[in-house]
Order: sequence, then structure tokens, then C-alpha cells
Amino acid sequence: MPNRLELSGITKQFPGVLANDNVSFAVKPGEIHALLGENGAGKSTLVKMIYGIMQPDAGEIRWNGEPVVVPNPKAARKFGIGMVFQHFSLFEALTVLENIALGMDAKVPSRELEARIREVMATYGLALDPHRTVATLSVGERQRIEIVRALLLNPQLLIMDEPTSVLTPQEVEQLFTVLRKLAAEGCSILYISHKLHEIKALCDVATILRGGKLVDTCDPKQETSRSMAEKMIGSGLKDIVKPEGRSFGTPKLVVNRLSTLSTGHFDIPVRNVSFTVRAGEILGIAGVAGNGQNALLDALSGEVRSDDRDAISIDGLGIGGMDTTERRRHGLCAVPEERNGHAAVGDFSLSDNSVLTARDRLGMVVMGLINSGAARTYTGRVIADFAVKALGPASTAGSLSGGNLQKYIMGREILQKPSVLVVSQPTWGVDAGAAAAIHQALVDLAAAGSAIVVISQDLDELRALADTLAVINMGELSAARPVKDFSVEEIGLLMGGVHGEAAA
Amino acid sequence: MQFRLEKRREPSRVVLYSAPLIAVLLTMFFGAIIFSAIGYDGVGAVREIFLTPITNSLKWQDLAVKASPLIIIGVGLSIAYRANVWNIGAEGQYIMGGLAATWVALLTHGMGGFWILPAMMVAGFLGGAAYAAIPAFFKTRLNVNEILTSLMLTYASVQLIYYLVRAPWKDPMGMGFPQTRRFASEALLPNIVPGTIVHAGVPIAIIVALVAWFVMSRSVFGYQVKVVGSAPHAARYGGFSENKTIWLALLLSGALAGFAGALEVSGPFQRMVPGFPTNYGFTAIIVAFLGRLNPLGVIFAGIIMAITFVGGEVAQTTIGLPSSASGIFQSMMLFFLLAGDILVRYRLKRVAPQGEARA
Amino acid sequence: QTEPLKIGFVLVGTINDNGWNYAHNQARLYLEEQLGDAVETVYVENVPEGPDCERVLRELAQQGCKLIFATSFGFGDSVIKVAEQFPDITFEHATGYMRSANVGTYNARFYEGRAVCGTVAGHLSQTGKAGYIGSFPIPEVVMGVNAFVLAARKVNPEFTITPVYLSSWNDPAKEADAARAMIDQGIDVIAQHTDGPAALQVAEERGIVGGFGQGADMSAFAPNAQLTSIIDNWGPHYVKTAQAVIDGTWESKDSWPGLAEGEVEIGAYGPKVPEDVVAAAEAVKQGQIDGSLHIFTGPINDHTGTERVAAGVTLTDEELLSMDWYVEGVIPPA
Amino acid sequence: MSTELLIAIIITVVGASTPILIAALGELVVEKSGVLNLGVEGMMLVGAITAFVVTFTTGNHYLAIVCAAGAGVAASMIFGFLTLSLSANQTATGLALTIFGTGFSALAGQGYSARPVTLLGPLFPAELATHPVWRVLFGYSALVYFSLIMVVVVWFFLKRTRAGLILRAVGENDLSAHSIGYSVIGVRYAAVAFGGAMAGIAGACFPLLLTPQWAERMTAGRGWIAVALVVFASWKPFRLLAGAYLFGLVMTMELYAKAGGGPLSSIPSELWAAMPYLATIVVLVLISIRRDASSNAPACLGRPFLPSN
Ligand SMILES: Nc1ncnc2c1ncn2[C@@H]1O[C@H](COP(=O)(O)OP(=O)(O)OP(=O)(O)O)[C@@H](O)[C@H]1O
Ligand SMILES: Nc1ncnc2c1ncn2[C@@H]1O[C@H](COP(=O)(O)OP(=O)(O)OP(=O)(O)O)[C@@H](O)[C@H]1O
Ligand SMILES: [Mg+2]
Ligand SMILES: [Mg+2]
Repeated sequence: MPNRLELSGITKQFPGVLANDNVSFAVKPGEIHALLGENGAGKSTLVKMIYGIMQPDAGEIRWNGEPVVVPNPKAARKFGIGMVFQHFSLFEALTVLENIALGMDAKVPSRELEARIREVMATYGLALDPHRTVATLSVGERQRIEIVRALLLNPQLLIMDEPTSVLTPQEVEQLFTVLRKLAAEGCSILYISHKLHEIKALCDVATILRGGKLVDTCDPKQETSRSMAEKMIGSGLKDIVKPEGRSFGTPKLVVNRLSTLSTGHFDIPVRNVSFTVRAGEILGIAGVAGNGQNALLDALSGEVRSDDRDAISIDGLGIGGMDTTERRRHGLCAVPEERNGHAAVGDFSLSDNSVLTARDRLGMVVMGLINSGAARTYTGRVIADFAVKALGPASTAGSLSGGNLQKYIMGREILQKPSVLVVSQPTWGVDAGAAAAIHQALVDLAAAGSAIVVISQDLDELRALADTLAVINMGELSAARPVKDFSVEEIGLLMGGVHGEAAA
Repeated sequence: MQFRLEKRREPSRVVLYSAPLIAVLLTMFFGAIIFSAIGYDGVGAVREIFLTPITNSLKWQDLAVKASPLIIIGVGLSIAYRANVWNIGAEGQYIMGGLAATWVALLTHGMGGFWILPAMMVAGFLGGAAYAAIPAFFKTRLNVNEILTSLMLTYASVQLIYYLVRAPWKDPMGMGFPQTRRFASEALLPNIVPGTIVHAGVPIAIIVALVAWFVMSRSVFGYQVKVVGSAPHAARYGGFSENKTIWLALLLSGALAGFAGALEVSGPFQRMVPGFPTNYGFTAIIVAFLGRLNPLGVIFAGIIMAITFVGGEVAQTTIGLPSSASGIFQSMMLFFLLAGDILVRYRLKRVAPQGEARA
Repeated sequence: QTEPLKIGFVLVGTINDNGWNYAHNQARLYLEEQLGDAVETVYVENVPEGPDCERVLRELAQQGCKLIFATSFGFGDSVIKVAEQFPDITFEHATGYMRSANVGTYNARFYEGRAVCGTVAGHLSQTGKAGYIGSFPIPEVVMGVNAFVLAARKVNPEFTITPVYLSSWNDPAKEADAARAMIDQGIDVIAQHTDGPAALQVAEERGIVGGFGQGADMSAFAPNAQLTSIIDNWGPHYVKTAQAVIDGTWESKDSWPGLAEGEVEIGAYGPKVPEDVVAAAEAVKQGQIDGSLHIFTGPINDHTGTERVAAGVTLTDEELLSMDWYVEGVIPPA
Repeated sequence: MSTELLIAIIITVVGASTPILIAALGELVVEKSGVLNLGVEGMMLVGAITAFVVTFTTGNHYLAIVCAAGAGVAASMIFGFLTLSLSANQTATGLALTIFGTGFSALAGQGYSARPVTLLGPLFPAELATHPVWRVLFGYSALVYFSLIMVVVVWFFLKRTRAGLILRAVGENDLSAHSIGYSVIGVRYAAVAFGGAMAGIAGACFPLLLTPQWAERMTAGRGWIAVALVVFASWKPFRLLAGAYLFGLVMTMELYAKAGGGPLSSIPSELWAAMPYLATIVVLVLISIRRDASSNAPACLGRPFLPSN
């Protein structure tokens, strides 16, 4: 039987970046094939060319043995290639049915389409109401739409670009069941993820890219996560150095029965959240995206102020009514999950971005005027200390890759030596090397006596980083316990909303 | 041979600042061709519209007087647009500023005092700001689109002039014609260059632009406006209130428009007339864009626009170009500028024809 | 060989407006035709009132115009100001009242034409109701409304007129809708003080008794509905003034000619106007030409019925030019 | 009020509302695709002069309407090219288009203002419309029926057709639509062209439906009202219909009140003239108080489409 998909010599040049350099590999029918690599290694670029979103500069794509050109996604779907994107491509204001209809090339009467959707969902055990508006759905449900949409085409190859970064362990397991079933039916799967233990559990073959070049093809079941990670980054991986048996100091950040109002249409507010973080402690907050993490971060950072002054206090001082600037003055820095446009301004230089949060703590403002020299100096330090790949303080934030921007943002906050730091998704989509560096910086900051709150959906990250852990679900926070007292299953159940006895 | 647009890593400053110049040159070039094609003296049109006002020193005073309100309003608008606040009702705020100043002038008619003129200026400021406060209120409270409210208010303000000069403010000595009395000398803006019509508003416009430039490029306020404009979420995160910025941007742009109105009514007009709305507020929108939303750029853009107006009249008398031609030249200039904008972020790259590329 | 006299015209609207500015431009062409090589003319259209006008006046002066006509009331301030700077240039300002050594004013007695139209309306209207579309209630317009209804009531004492002000200089669609609103409410004769033919066209379309051309003959737009028209004929005044400047005899004065001087003309009568009505109208016209009739001669009551002008008394020009009250028969707006 | 008068008022209101309705329907589709074209007034003027010139030279009203639509499309393509192909700022480009349309129509219309044409007559034979009540139904020209049919067509297109779904999707999330293989730029070009055609036809209403002549700037700001109406109607075609007629009513009521000399006629004419604009603001505010309205706004409205590749 010919290979389902065969790439030979695929090359794609972007200005200044060779995103794919002479990449060749093959995917067999029914094979679950992993595509691994650091940020910017060229994975997304490669699959976009397979799906016809971009065209290769050179090289050949063979489909079931035949050389083909994929001019656009429509043609790809005609071949039987389906794709689930790294960033969802859904229309919030439209219904599930409309969203799926949009993904179909042929016009199918909506009644018939609905019947087929129900059939596919029954076959693969996916539950969804076709008439719900997408905006009201959870992240996991949204992903199901994408999958159903791809499955309706009876694909012979399903491409999934980082599908699990937003799912609970249980949802991941469900997804894997579906994928294995599909593979058993002969559908090939090209699977991109940064989560190496998932790759080990799911995939038959792994192709590893580094700097756009194919560096290795291996059997993930024969490798360790560490060995694959080292192949990806091309050198040894550093471990987090976390001093054992630390003792924590006095309570620094105390949150007492914090509630927020429902703001927008579909944001989940938090209810009655209480926790305490002591000096030197890292508190991890786990949870599936969309369970109130954003509201919690906004409330802690001061973007949304509380009516109750004492709902949040630092070193005993109630700061609930203060805005972000005042809170920063009192030592609380925060990093939201969205980098470009929230934590940083894409159009501004890095130097100007430093003014955004560091202007008061580092004296960048004199009599209402900005001291741009001070901002430049500080930015230079951040770039140097956090190995940010940028031309200099004058580069615009938008010109940095996501990972480098994240390093800059973390550096900008950490070097302000906050006494309390709240971060959300500190390493989302960041590659292993950069993630390790960020983790180490957080640990070092805690060791120097700061209290840190890490909100993350990545359980591996939390288990490696946090001292204590709490789980957020539907806006409510479970009690915090030392992280080693939790099992993965228990966290997963808490994330899914099952509490107490049921979890035991 | 084909061209392709390719994104630049960093926006090009060279293109950013040269684009307006290129737009003007392209307008001259294509304007000449187009107007020749439809039977006018195209080259003459371009010469008279763009060059005569600069080369004829008699026209300089006209340029200065015409440009100064455009600059003052354009500076305010450029700040508002930076904040992503689309105030297109500057004409209405200009009118309200003029009316507020007129009100002071009529109220104080017959009283002497050096304070009258400053009071009129303050009234103009407040009048414009107050009128801009209406869209600001609705925008921040109810998220009503400020483009529409500010524009609709402009139409309403024109009617307010008509009403006031026809009824309560009518000049008792004016033979029943709809206009106010001529202001007393204390309420008139002084001339600063004897023998010309250059009034105090001209240097004021330059000062306003310079101060605005300094504030926008150096101060926290300028920073705040820019952050809110390009990334409102980031602004909130950085401790800047979006609503407060919208208020400030609208009030400031309204106040400057109103100030321009006060200067105009006390300077060139010397009384309120139904013809007071002369589209300065709308033209200043073009000025703001042509000036790249930068107060220094606005000075030059204001002068360029003034040139096209003054030159448009010259061309009417010398070569019989219809008055509608200036509008066409102005819109062409803006079209070319907006088209050229893309080259700030992208570059044109020559690509080999299809087929050759795929070896 | 002497240089031709260069004459500038400043127009507030476009020469294509079918009305006021059109008439001035026609007169300019007439002037060129009459005086030939002795004159050279230029014009600037769409000149806003205010400082822009000032600039245009200076531009014309700098270009060597020795005589400048500014044809809109709102140009007054600018004319006075610029005239001071150019004492050797002659300025003439239409419909204004401010004069100086080198500024004269001129206007035309349109109300005389209105009286002729009112006479026709009084005879022909079946409902006895006329409408009058204007942009703003300025004395010029008020005078016209009053003259019209005074003449009509001499024929039909029950005659009334309803002025409608649009608060806009140029919105033909609104003028047309105003005409429709009038016709729908029983008005069968429409006069307008706005420049376009919109109202007449509606009259034509609806087949009511009719209306009157304003500023120019508009029978092309309403061959049946145009009963007659008031034609602005500025030509003779322009020729006279230019000649006076050439001869060096010009002096600053106010000139307010009317039917007698040919400055205001009554156009051809429409097919709907019978002989006897033409005769009656011509009589009113002749009366005004020979001075036997002045439409604003008392007794005149205002719209509340109080006597405003005693019998035998005629309003002075001064009083006419600042007229802000309506005569009996006008249904006054706000 | 007599029935006759009532009917007469209705007929005038319908006429006054029709151009606004047509232009606003076009703009609604444009905005649904995520584009804000503020050049409606300019495109209407281009349509008006085109319709006039064609009627004047050929006497064929229907040809004039088609040409006006074509001219509107041509004008809209300037906007489309700048904002879609070159990602220029939509607000500024729209304003420039209005300035351009005003200047262009004035230039093209030179020499045409002293020329009469005839209105487009009623669509149905006069016998159908003899009785006043029948006149309300059958007494209008084709433009009026066109506007009403287009309300239904636009509604059906957006709600019930696949193309409409794609158009909404593009306005909702351009990047996603792009990534599943729809041509965002293509869809938006089509929408902008449709908006241009409708604005052109709306312009044609001025010489063909309202007043058979050409006058510079004869649309007198109604294009802006059309833009405002789209928000007013929260992007819903039938609400747009109601809104346009409400405005036609406000604008016309003034004239009936004054011409009739009733108590309403004592309101100063300046206040009357300002009323449609003030009413627009009031309604925008009322609509916004009900929060759901803005949620119907296309999420990408006015933002340039900048795909990463
Ligand atoms: N048009 C372009 N011209 C030049 N460089 C570009 C262009 N578009 C993107 N880039 C480069 O792409 C990078 C940003 O892309 P992207 O965010 O996909 O990076 P990444 O390496 O995949 O990081 P991450 O996965 O963390 O987001 C930057 O390095 C930027 O310089
Ligand atoms: N549209 C683009 N224009 C220019 N450069 C690009 C573009 N898209 C991606 N790149 C660059 O190409 C390289 C490969 O990017 P790609 O998105 O394929 O990485 P990736 O392996 O998917 O990374 P990640 O793990 O962060 O998703 C990066 O350096 C990126 O900066
Ligand atoms: Mg990436
Ligand atoms: Mg990727």
C-alpha cells in the first residue's frame, strides 16, 4: 500500500526565516504520526502547506502515491485531509450547525447535515447540541465542533495542531479514544503537541524538527520525554533547581471571600475565593480554561476592582479597591495569559512596553514626563537576563516570536522584584528550553522571598513548579493543599467539577 | 514580472514620513493627467493649485490664516484618533466654540476690558468641549458609536446657528438680516503683522501643535492615549482607564475645535453669521491623517490643505477650473496617502513569474 | 489702445444652480457680449461667506480686476474690509446695505414681480390657498410673501398664503416634498424663493393650478405648471456700472431698480393663464413700471388684523428692507 | 385627518424613505461582512449624477438605474481596493470617498443642472391606482417596490442562504473564515460592491423618484442618515425598514405640519431641520440601553483583515 502522505524536500522561506528546510517524511495509512519541535521549528508552517493554506517554495507532496499540488484548503478537503487548528477557527456568534456547515464544501441541507452530525457524534461518543451558539460553549466543546467538522468529511488524514493544550486530562483521554478509533479505521493522523508524555501515549512515529530541518524520526514509545526534548532543542535539558525543604515565611497575599461580577456575555465570574500565599511559596491554580481564571487574574491584578477593600490584602494591607498602578506600587505584579495586546502592546517598542508596567516601581516618570533613557536601560537588562531574542529595546513587541515575547514579559515583571507575582499560563506555547528558563526564574524569585501565584492549565508545569495547589472550577476554588498530596486523577476530577468524596 | 507584498519585520519609518510627500507628488502627477484628459489645462491646474500659492508671496498670509484653524482642529483630532476615538464631529464642536465665544462677545458688548477676548477664548474651549462631551458620555456609558453621534450633532449645531442669528441674536441694526452685530473692538482678535491679515491665531496654532507634540511624545498622558488606542486591554493592565481616556480625547479634541471656532469668530469673521460653518472641522480630518496623526505633521498637512484651497481659487480665475476640482484633488491626495500606508508595514517585492519558481 | 477693464464676480454657489448664481453668470456673459473688448471677466464660484470670500476678493484684486461684483448678502463684511485695502478698485455688493467710497450696493425689486405673480394666483387659484417655499425668513423673503398675498387679495379677499421655511439653502428633494405636502393639503398655487425648479416640477406632476419660475424662466421643467416667471436680469446694471467705471463716472450709491428699469422681468405666461388674467397681470406690471401702483401702499393690516400702514401711506425702502412682519392673509410660521 | 390626506402623507413618506432604505440595506450587507464604508453619501451622489445624465441622454429610466448602480460599484471599488487590498483605514477612506463623490458629481454634472428630465412613472397601470386606497399599494414607481423587495432579499440572503452564512462568518471572524478556506477579501469585495450598487441606486432615486433634476449635493446628508440607520436597526433588515420609514416620517411630518399651518407649525424650522439628526442620536442611545443590540454588531466591523501569510 502506498504511503498516505509523503513529503519530499519541502522548503518554505519567510523573510529572514527558513521555516522549513528540505523536510521529507512519510505518513502511513492508519498511522498516528507526531510532529515535534520547539517554538518556531516550523511545525505549523509545514502542516499549513499540507492543508493548502500556504504554498511550499520547493519540494513535492505525494498523496496516496500521486504527486499533488494543494492550492487551497478546499482542495485539501477534497483529497480527504481534515485539520483541527492550533487556534480554533470558530465563529462565536453562529451556532454549532452553522459553524459546521461553513466547514463543508458542498451545500448540504441543514436537516440532512444535522442528521449526519448526530450520526458522527454517536459513532465517536462526542456530545454536542447543534443549535447552541458557540459563544456559550466550553473550550472542550468547541474543540469537539472542530473534530466533528473534520470527521464529517470522512478524512483519510487528520491534522491536529496542539489540540490538547486546553483540555482536562479526562477530555484528553476521550480525545485519544476517538483518535485511536479513527486510526484503527485506517485514517492517518498527524499530531502536533508540546506535551511529550501524550505523544508517548498516543503516537506510533515521531518526526522531530529543529530550526526548520528534520533532525530525527523515532518511535516515541522507545524514547523518554527527556530524550525527545533534548532532540528538539539539540542539547541537554536543564532541570528546575528547587531547594528542598524550604520553609515559608509570613502570609503575604491573603485573598478572603473574593467575588466578582459577571462582566461580559460569557465570562465566568469567581465566587467566594479564598487563599493565602506566604513568602517564598508558589501556589498553583489548576483548571480548565474558561472556569474563571481570567476573572481571578483581573481581580488580583486590579484590572477589575473589588468593592470590598479587604477581599485582597498584601502584608495585611487591604488593596481590593486599588487599581493596577497602586497595586504595583504596593508590590503586586501580574501577568495575564494573552501576551500580545494584553500583557504587551504589539505596535510599541519593548522599551515602551516596559513603561507600561514598570514606570512607577522603577522611576521612569518624572513630573508627568517619561524618562525614556531609564526605560531603555531597564529593557536592555530584561533582554540580557532572560535571553530574549530581539534586536534591542527598540524592536517592536509584535516582531518577537510568541515565546520570546513571553520571556520578555516575564522578565519585565520579575526584574521589578515584586513581593507578590500573579502569572497566568507562564509558558503556554513556549518551548521546553524557554519554559525551563521561565520556571527557574519563578523559583528563584520565590526563593528570594516573594509570594507567587501560578494559574495554569498545564498540570505538569504546576506539579513541577508549585508548592501548594488549588483547583478552580466554575468560578469556585478548591482548598489549597501541598502539591504532593494530589494525584493526577484527583486533580482531573476536581477540574471537571467533581469534589470531595467522589474524588477519593 | 510580478510584485508581491511582503510583511516587514518593523514598520518602516522612512515610508511613514515620506508617504505624505509622495502622495502629494502622485496627486499632482495624476491630477495633471486626469484633468488634461477631461479637457482642462491639467498642468496649469496643478501649477496653480499647488505651486502658485507657495511662489506668490502675496498668498502667504492667506495660507497662514486658512491653515491655522485646520492645524488647531487637526491637532485635537490627531490625538483623539490616536486614542482610537473617532470624533468626526469637530465641525459641530468648532461651531459651538464659535457660538460660545459669540455669546460672551454679545453679553459684554459695550463693556470695556482686556479680559473680554480671553473670556471668549475660554468660552470657545468650553463650548467645544461641552459639545464633545455628549458623544463621550454616550460612548463611555452606553457604548454608542461616537462617529454617528458626533456627526449628527454637527448637523444640529448648524441649525442652532441659523436659529440664533435669525431670532435671539439678530443684529438690531442689520436690516433684518440673519447675523449678529459686529463685535466690539475688545472682542476682536488682534492682527500681528501690520499690513496683512495675519492674526494672533496663526502663532497660537503653531504653539498648540508644538505643545501637543511634546505632550504626545514625552508625557504619560501621550503614552496613555497611544496605549488605549492601540491595545485597550493592555492599557487597562498598565493602569490606564479606557473610559477616562475616551473622555479626555473627546474633550480635548472638542476643546481645540471650539477654540479654533472662537479664534475664527473673533478674528476673520468678527461676528456670527450663518456662513460660519466652513467645513474646517471636516477638512481637519484629512489634515490629521495627512499629518500622520502627529502634531508636527499636522502643521505641514494644514499648510498643504490650505494650499489646495487657496490654489483652487487661483485656478478658477486663471484657468477656469471649476471649484469642485479642489475636492477631487484633496480626495486624491488622501487616497494616495492611504494607499501608500501599506508600504509602511509591507514592502513590494519582485517575484519571478509562476512556473519558474517551482523548479 | 487701452487695457480692457478686468471685472471679477464672486458667487456664493455654483453657476449651475438654475437660479441666483446662474442669473448672475448669465448677466456676466451679457456684459461681455455688450462691451466686447472693453472688458474682460472672471468669476469664482462656491465661495463661502466669511474669510474665504475676503481671500477671493483679494485674489481678484491682485489679479488686476478693477471692478468686482460680490453677489451674496453674506459677502458684505468682506467687501468693506477688502475695499479699504484697495481704494482704487470699485466694488459692488448685491443685496447689501453697507457702502463706502469705493463700495456701492445694488439689488432688484423682486417684490414687484411677486405682485404680478400674486395677481395671477388670485385669479386662478380655486382653493384660494397658496404656498411659499423659502429657506430662511429673511426680509427679502418676507417682503416677497407679503407682496404676493397683497396682490392676490386685491383679486380674492379670502386668499391666504402659507410660507414654509426649509432651513437649508440647497435640498431640492426637501423642496419637492414640501410642495407635495402643500398640494396634499389643498394648496393649488406654489411660489418659491429657493433657486431650483423642484417645486414647480411637483406642481407639473400633480397637475395643480401651478407655480412661478424664480430667477429664470423654468418652463423647460414645468411647461404647463409655470404660470409665469420672475426673471433676474442683472445684465443692464452690470453694463451700466462697467461703463461708468470705464468712463470714470462711477460713484458709490445704492441702486434698487425693478420692473421699470428691466432689472426684474416677467417671463412669458403659461398656457393655463387666460387672456383676461394676462391683462390683469400686465396692468399690475404696468402700474408698477409707471409708478401708479406700489404694492406696499396702505391700508395694510398685519396678520393679526391690526392696521400697520395707514391708507395712502407707502412703506419706505428702509422699512421694506428690514421687513419682519406678515400682512393679513399670511398664515405665519413660528 | 381625512383618509385622503393620510394616504397622501403615506405616499410622500414612502418616497422620502426609499433612497435611505436602499442605501442603508447596502451598507447593512457591507457591515455584516465586517467592513465599515462611510462613503455612502459620496457614492449616492455619483449614482445620482449618473442616473441623471443617462436619463437625460437616453430617456431610459431603467438603463439609468442600472448605470447608477454600476457607477456606485465603481466608486465603491476605490474604497474596496484601498481598504481590502491595501488594508487602509476604513474610516478615513470612507470620508475621502465622500469628498471624492461630492467633487466628482459636481464636476460631471456641470451643465446638467438647467436640464429637465422626467420622473420614473408608477410601475402599475394607472387604472389599478385610481382609488386612493389602491394608490397606497399600486401607485409607486419600480424603485419603491425594489426597495421593499430588497428588504426581503437581504434578509433571506443573510439568514437562509449559504452565501449569506459565509458573509456573516467573514464579518464575525475573518481569520477563521480565512483558515477554513474562504476568501475573506473576495467576500468583502462582493459586499462592498453590493453596497456601492445600492448606494448608486439610492442616488438614482433623487432625480428619478423625488425631483427630476440635477443639483449639486442634492442628497443633502441622507447618506449619513443611512449609515446611522444600520446601527439603529442593529443590523436587521426588517428593523431597517421600520427605521427608514420612521425617518421618512419625521422628515415629512415637518413639511405637512408647516404647510397645514397646524399647532406643530409653531416649532422653529431650525428645530424641525435638526430633528432627524437628534432623533438618530436618541434612537442610537435607546437601542444601546438595551444591551443586546451591540452584540449583534459584526465582531470584525471596521477592522482591517491582516492574515499572517
Ligand atoms: N511577515 C513577517 N515578516 C517577518 N517576520 C515575520 C512575519 N510574520 C511573522 N514573522 C516572524 O514570526 C515570528 C512570530 O511568529 P509566531 O508567533 O508563529 O512564532 P513562534 O516561533 O511560532 O512562537 P510561538 O509558538 O511561541 O507563538 C516572529 O519571529 C516574527 O519575526
Ligand atoms: N507568515 C509568516 N511570515 C513570516 N514568518 C513566519 C510566518 N509564519 C511563521 N513564520 C516563521 O516561521 C517559523 C516557523 O513557524 P511555525 O509557526 O511553523 O512554528 P511552529 O513549529 O508551529 O511553532 P509553535 O510550536 O510555536 O507552534 C518561525 O520562525 C516563524 O517565526
Ligand atoms: Mg506558533
Ligand atoms: Mg505552531
